[in-house]
Amino acid sequence: MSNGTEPANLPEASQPTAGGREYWRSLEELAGTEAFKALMGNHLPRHAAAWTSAMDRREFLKLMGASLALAGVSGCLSPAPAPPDEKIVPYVNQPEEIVPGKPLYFATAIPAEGYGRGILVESHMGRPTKVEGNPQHPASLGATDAGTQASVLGLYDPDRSRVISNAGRVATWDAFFSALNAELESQRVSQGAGLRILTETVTSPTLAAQLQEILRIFPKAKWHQFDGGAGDYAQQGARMAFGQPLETFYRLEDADVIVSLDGDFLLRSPASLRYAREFINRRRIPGTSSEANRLYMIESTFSLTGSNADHRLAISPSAIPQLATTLAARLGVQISAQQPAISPAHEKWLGALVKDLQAHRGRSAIMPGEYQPAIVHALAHAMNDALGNIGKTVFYTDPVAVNATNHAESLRELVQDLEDNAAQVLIMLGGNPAYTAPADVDFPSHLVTSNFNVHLSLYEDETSALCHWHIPQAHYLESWSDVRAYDGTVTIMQPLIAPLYGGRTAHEILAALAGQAERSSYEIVRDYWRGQSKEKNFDAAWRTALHDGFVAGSAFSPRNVKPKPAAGFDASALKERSSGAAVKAQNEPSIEVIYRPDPSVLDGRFANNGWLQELPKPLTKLTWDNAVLMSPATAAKLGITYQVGGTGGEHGTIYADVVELEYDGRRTRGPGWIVPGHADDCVTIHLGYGRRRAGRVGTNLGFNANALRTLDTLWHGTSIAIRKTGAQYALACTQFHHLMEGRDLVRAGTIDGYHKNPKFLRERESEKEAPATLYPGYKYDGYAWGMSIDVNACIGCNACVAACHAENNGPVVGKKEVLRGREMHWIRVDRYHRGDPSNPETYYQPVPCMQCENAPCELVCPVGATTHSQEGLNDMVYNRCVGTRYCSNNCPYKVRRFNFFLYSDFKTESLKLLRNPDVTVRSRGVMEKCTYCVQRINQAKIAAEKDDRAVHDGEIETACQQACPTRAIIFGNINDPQSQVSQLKAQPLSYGLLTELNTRPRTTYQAKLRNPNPEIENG
Amino acid sequence: MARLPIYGLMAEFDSPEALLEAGRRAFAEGFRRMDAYSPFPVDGLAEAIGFHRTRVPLIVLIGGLLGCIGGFYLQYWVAVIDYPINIGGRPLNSWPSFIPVTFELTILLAALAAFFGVLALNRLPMPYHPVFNVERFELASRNRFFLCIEAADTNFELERTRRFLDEIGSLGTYEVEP
Amino acid sequence: MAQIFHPSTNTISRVTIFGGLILLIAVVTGLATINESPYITEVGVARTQPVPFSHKHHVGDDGIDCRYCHTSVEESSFAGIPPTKTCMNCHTQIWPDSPILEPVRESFRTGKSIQWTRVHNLPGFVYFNHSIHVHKGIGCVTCHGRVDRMPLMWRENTLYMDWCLECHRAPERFVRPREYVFSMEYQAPADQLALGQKLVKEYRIQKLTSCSTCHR
Amino acid sequence: MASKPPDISSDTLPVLEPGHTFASITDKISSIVLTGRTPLFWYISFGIGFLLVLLLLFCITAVVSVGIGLFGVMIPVAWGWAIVNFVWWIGIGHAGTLISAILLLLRQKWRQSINRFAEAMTLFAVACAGIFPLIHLGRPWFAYWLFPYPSTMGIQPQFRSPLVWDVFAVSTYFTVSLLFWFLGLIPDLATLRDRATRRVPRFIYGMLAMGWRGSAVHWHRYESAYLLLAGLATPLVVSVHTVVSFDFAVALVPGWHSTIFPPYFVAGAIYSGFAMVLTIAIPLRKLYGLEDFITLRHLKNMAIVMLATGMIVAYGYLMETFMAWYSGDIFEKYMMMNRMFGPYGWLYWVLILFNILIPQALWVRSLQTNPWVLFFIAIAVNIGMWLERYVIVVVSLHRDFLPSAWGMYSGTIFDYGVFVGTIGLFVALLFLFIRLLPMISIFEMRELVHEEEARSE
Repeated sequence: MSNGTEPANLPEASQPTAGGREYWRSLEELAGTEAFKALMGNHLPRHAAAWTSAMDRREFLKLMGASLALAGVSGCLSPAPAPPDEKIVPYVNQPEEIVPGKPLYFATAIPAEGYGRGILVESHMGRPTKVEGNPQHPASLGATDAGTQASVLGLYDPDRSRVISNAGRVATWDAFFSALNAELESQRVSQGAGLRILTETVTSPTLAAQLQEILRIFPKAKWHQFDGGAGDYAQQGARMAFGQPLETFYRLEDADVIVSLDGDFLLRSPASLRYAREFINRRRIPGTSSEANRLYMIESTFSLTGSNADHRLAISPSAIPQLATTLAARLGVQISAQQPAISPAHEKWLGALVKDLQAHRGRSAIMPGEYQPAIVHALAHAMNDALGNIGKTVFYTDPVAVNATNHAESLRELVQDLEDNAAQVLIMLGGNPAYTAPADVDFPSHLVTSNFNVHLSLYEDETSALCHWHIPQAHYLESWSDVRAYDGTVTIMQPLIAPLYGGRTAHEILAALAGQAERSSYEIVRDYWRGQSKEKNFDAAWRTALHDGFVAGSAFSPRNVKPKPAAGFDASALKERSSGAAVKAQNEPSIEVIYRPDPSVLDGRFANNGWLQELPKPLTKLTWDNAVLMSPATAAKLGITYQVGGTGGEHGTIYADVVELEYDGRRTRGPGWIVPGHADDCVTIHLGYGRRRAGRVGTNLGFNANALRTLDTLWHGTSIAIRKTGAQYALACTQFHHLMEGRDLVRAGTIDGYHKNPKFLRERESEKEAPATLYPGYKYDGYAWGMSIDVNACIGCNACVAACHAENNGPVVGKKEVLRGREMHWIRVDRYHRGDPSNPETYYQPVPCMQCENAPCELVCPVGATTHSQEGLNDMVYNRCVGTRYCSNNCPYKVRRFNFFLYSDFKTESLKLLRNPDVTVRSRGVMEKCTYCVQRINQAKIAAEKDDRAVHDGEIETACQQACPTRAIIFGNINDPQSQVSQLKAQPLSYGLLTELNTRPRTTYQAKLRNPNPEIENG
Repeated sequence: MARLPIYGLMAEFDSPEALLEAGRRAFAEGFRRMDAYSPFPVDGLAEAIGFHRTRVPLIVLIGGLLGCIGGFYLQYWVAVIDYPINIGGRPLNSWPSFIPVTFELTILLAALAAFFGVLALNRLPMPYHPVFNVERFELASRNRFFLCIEAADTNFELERTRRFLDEIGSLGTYEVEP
Repeated sequence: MAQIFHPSTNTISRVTIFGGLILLIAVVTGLATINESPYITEVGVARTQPVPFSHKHHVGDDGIDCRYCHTSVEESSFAGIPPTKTCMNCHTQIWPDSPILEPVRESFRTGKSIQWTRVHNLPGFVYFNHSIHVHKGIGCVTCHGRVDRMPLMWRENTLYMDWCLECHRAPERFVRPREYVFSMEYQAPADQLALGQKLVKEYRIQKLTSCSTCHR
Repeated sequence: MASKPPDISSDTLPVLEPGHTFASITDKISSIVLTGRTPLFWYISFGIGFLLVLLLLFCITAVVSVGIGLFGVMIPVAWGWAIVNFVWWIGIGHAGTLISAILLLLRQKWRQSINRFAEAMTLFAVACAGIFPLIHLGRPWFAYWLFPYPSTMGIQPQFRSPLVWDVFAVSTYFTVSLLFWFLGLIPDLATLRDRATRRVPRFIYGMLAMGWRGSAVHWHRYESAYLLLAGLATPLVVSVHTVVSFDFAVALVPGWHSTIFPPYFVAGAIYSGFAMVLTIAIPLRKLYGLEDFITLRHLKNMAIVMLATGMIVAYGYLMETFMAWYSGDIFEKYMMMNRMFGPYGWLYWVLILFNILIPQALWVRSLQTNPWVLFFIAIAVNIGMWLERYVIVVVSLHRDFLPSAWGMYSGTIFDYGVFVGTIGLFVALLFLFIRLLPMISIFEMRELVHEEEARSE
């Protein structure tokens, strides 16, 4: 390298770790300590300009145009011809670490509803483009969920707020700080009696310390938390059972029998990625010697976890606590509460369950759902105790959330104070209470009463609109911070890019409150940890922490606790619920209502994220909307029907009956949607829709469920009135048809059946002899890429879909196009139901391009735009495609997607930065499809060729494979008999989709194996 | 040869039969450089005035063969020689798939050969021709039939030929300006 | 009936017919030639640059190695355009105040990049990787020509797909020993094919003509 | 139609009403073109056609500049109206060449008064058809990639694809039909040249006639070339719809992947072709008073051809259904059930009604010579054949192998616009042709008169 005056070379730490692609660095390593000190010394010699801090990385933003112009950085099938003489713009000072055209990987964490998940972020020339899981982080294990994948889009979202606004007028940071200080002065006098701080769930040690500091300065100030209130019941339950707040987590790899009381732990839990992995690891057959686990689910709404259960009991929400009580009693828990009678059907089910549990003492787990009342949590703890699971499969630690309070109560107090005008100065750090708070507290009208309020947020949203001051927040990929995972593990979050829109972090705002406005969050976080550190060489420790993506040994150690005798439990909640049931008993038809965060946009925080809006929600496969979910029986009772649209139809438009919902005097309207397997006499409504100020994407989609909710019944209401309005509403559903029509697309059996006869799948005629062919067939010497997808492991979480979209520059087409059946996902998760519609079996089948060896699509392409590569890939050449769409017609799997319009955004600058430079951005009129992430294959091959070796197994991971929480997708070289994929394909459970067509797909599947309890199954 | 004062003599008839007869007589008389004109094809007329075989079919055959061989080789070259690439696992030379285009090209070239062949042989286009100088000739495309003996013919001799034409029942004999 | 046409029309009509044919052929071939001509391909057209940087001088006369400026050519897809810093390494001492170099100094002062005009420009949907070609023994000269003889940079080859294919189909015709990759003077031996086949084996060079080799 | 009640035993039905001479025929037909006065209905019909052409141009511009998404196509139904219309028009384009070529080879006298405009119809129909595959490309401006030419990409068309076959088949068919038609026109152009009184028409017709002078030697070569062209056109006409049917038969979509397609597509093409000839001939002979030339004999014969081909088509439907059941293939079975009773089921039954049931009326001999009945049936068949293609293209695609990918398709305003537009184009061209060129082959009619005379003597 030429510039000798650059900072010192890298420490050794920054070597590629096993797995090839996981190759990331800490910013500090990049800096080299001298330059770093120089920076801290606030003296920056012009030519010592490595990107040592956010400040310098701002340079990259200036150069972004440059990096786009750099060769190969933006692959695109331009709609317009390239400019005659394109400019090429080099750096003035090239940062030591930047090798133009090569990505770098940095470790940080995403705060998912407060809880951290370790991630690695791919950065091209200083622009983060893709998020992967951090294999070494306990809450990630290398996997990610859809939301994490889509968070990069959130970073570049052009609708993010860019300016400080004061009562709607644009202002400056200085103006803000001076205004703030003025207010604080007056507060000092009253020791902050009028100062209120509202945060979401806080797990950040630094933030916590800062808040403590502020409460020290302003003793009378109050810190409120409101994050939807998902954690409240669990906290109450813990207090009820242990007399103290405790965090519960489970070690599912040791659990043979899992009972979930309405807990959607595979999707909605800070540890869901880990749980999914552990849960599935016990079901991989063959491969595990230990016996497969069995999941019993008791729930009302049809959750993702429920759809993966071996046995599922769909009962109305008010009945769950009662059933829990009975179950507890059967398991020998002493309780005062009277035991309600249960139906014989349930009786039998419960009997079998109890037997199963008793047979697996210490190897089972009872998991209460976060939305179940405290009593259920308490009972679960008691049951786990009774079964001797505590310390084996169930663990308790100190709460990860700092100062864990009851959010509902906290919000109530705040509103009260606002009403009494006790709260004069309100600082809101993130969150969007004006939208998320239940209607009955009427937060908006109270908010405006305070005489000084500030809202720090990514968007100028509903809350900002009501505030005196809105200040833009830095995205987590722009921020220095720290966060704890479900088990307390701390990750130091490092920014990947300077704040695009000049946002600031909560740390910086709190620092300002403490009168240190000049401190950067980098200093704040680092100084905090310097203070904590016992290391003699803090810098080294700090660098290691950043490099690894977590602070070693920061996890909480499990507490050795024992629940109080259950008799002491306050069963009032139980009564309340039962009374709900009672109410229901007398005035039929009264329907219960369940509120849940939307699987994609959660409580609305991701409402403006097009990727997530267009992501077909698990089970319903709806996009761009929420709906009133109900069982077929309930729908029939209410006369709710649907009509398949003449355009799009099952793959696009469904006209649903609009219903009017009335709860507690408040009304709203939404489309009714029939979900097989939903419990009768109750409906589920997803939150996060009906946003009024979300941005160009998310505004005015769906309907707002918060308009119905009350603070007491955050997640469940006992009697809601539903009326059919007669109107219809077009919902965009990507897969309405849920039957397999007797075609064996997903092959399934039971684990017992498998053990009896492992080859049971192969006993079909078509499988026996090899498909006849006239053609000699091609030899693939060298690599032959193939994929194996384990239907048994797929939980249907959509992570692969989002990951694929992010990796391959997938466009967002919008609801109108989805209605026509034109969504652009290269991989889709097909959902099929089987059996009794009131409680069906569910199967998920991810369908990417099968890369057929006798590809029907190639044969019919008139211009040879899709051909076969020497490694057996079914190449798609966008720039050769003329768009006859014949290939799509002839694709039996219908995995090809077409750019009917100019879907890719060639205009918005910020979105250009998001692009993966190694994948062509498709223009109008061309076909596209899954390529097995050929860009990754080529990179790996080139890397291997350069050090004259072969690509080793596992070196190449496709985007879908990398994201998958359960490792259901395995990719590799099928010419190498030792490779994981070859071995999977050799297994008796392996089968191909539609092989009778002699397409000879390279992608094959592993059959689904359920593990039913014979007692229930054969009843 | 020196430019003749006239192109030839033209006799008019009112029926194809008459023309046919006249043609035969003229041929028997030893006239060779002559031509008969009729509003529609009259069987045997060409033979009558001594024209027997046409080369059109041969031309068409050649065209057809060119199309056939060229057509197949084009596809073979593209698929096997120029850029051999695996298409849906089919062999490079998947000749069955090459048949339709081969066939179409055969027909195409044969047809083109036929069309342009006949034009060429007939020396068309020829918008100007002496026979048009005869006023009555416009009826050759209506209901009249003409026989024209060219002055270039060796035994053409104006008066004698005129008499001969009148004998064989010409309804009117006209001199054709060159 | 009177003649409609003058005798000359016969000739005219024939001339038009054959003339038309000839014209058609002329136009088609003409377009083809234009498409291959420097007008479109920019082959051999020296591009003006903000600073009249001479490869001839730096490479030919000073004998600076390609990699001194194009640092990432061996490790990345992109060979790298030198940062202003690289120029200043020498030009703080040599010609420190030559007016020609003012743009360079200005860039260095202001931190604004120099906007070079791009000479070798592939379409966005083509993915070319320098490092692997260099590693497999394809000389700089093979594609970029005798840079050491170019006062101003120009494009030596069309960069058309069929040009790429020439080598991808028969690498043995172009490959050279690794140690000569960066050499300007290297001359292919008379028995290039023999050598080529040897090197192809030795360097494990594959004939990559799959679409996804370059298009993704 | 003639005033006297027609005697319907075909041998007594003349192909040409008696009393015509070379002269009368020549004058009658050429007068239609050369007369100064253009009838009002011509202006009306042409006007309507022209307006629709404007609509066509608008729709095409929109689709090409905004995107193919303006059409209703989606996944799984990636081919829609455009392809349906393409196949429909190509089918219609079959009668012309068939009538002139095959009937010529079979020495059918009755062809002579209808072949000319039947051929013209072919050309215009194929022209309309040709528009669709082009504008229905995602990137029409690259359509030339379907032709082999020396390119700097070093890559050529993929000749295994039926679409390439299509390109060659359709363009060949158009070229050959054009040559055939023009060759037939040359002598008549000469006639017009000689009849024309004003300078400009005389000059133009003269140019087009290329100096044809009816020389015996020319006639001799002319006839052999004409015969050869007919011989070439005959297999061609069969091949074209065979190739079109390959677009479907070669694919593996249930409802497409079937060996019976070529024969029954060709039959269907002839069926719809004759229907269209009748649809045009019946009004025209009335409007221009050509009952003497296009006699009931012609109508009767065409009716019989329709009946015959209609039965072949019916057999085709029957076979598809049978094979679906007999093959035992669940996809085929489902496809057929879905075709009959699925969401698009009603279309299937309407098409059966129009294509199979209504035409059965032609068994009744008296109806075979009733122009108005024939006209109605012809219209029915035109619609029926369009529906047939819709059922084949759309209904097969919308539910194929994976239920997860099933969807529903419907056309958009642009689909309708383009279709109606091409009909307009067809009408406009047809009326231009009628106005500017002899719609009946004059010299062949003279031949006919001659033969009739010969017969009567």
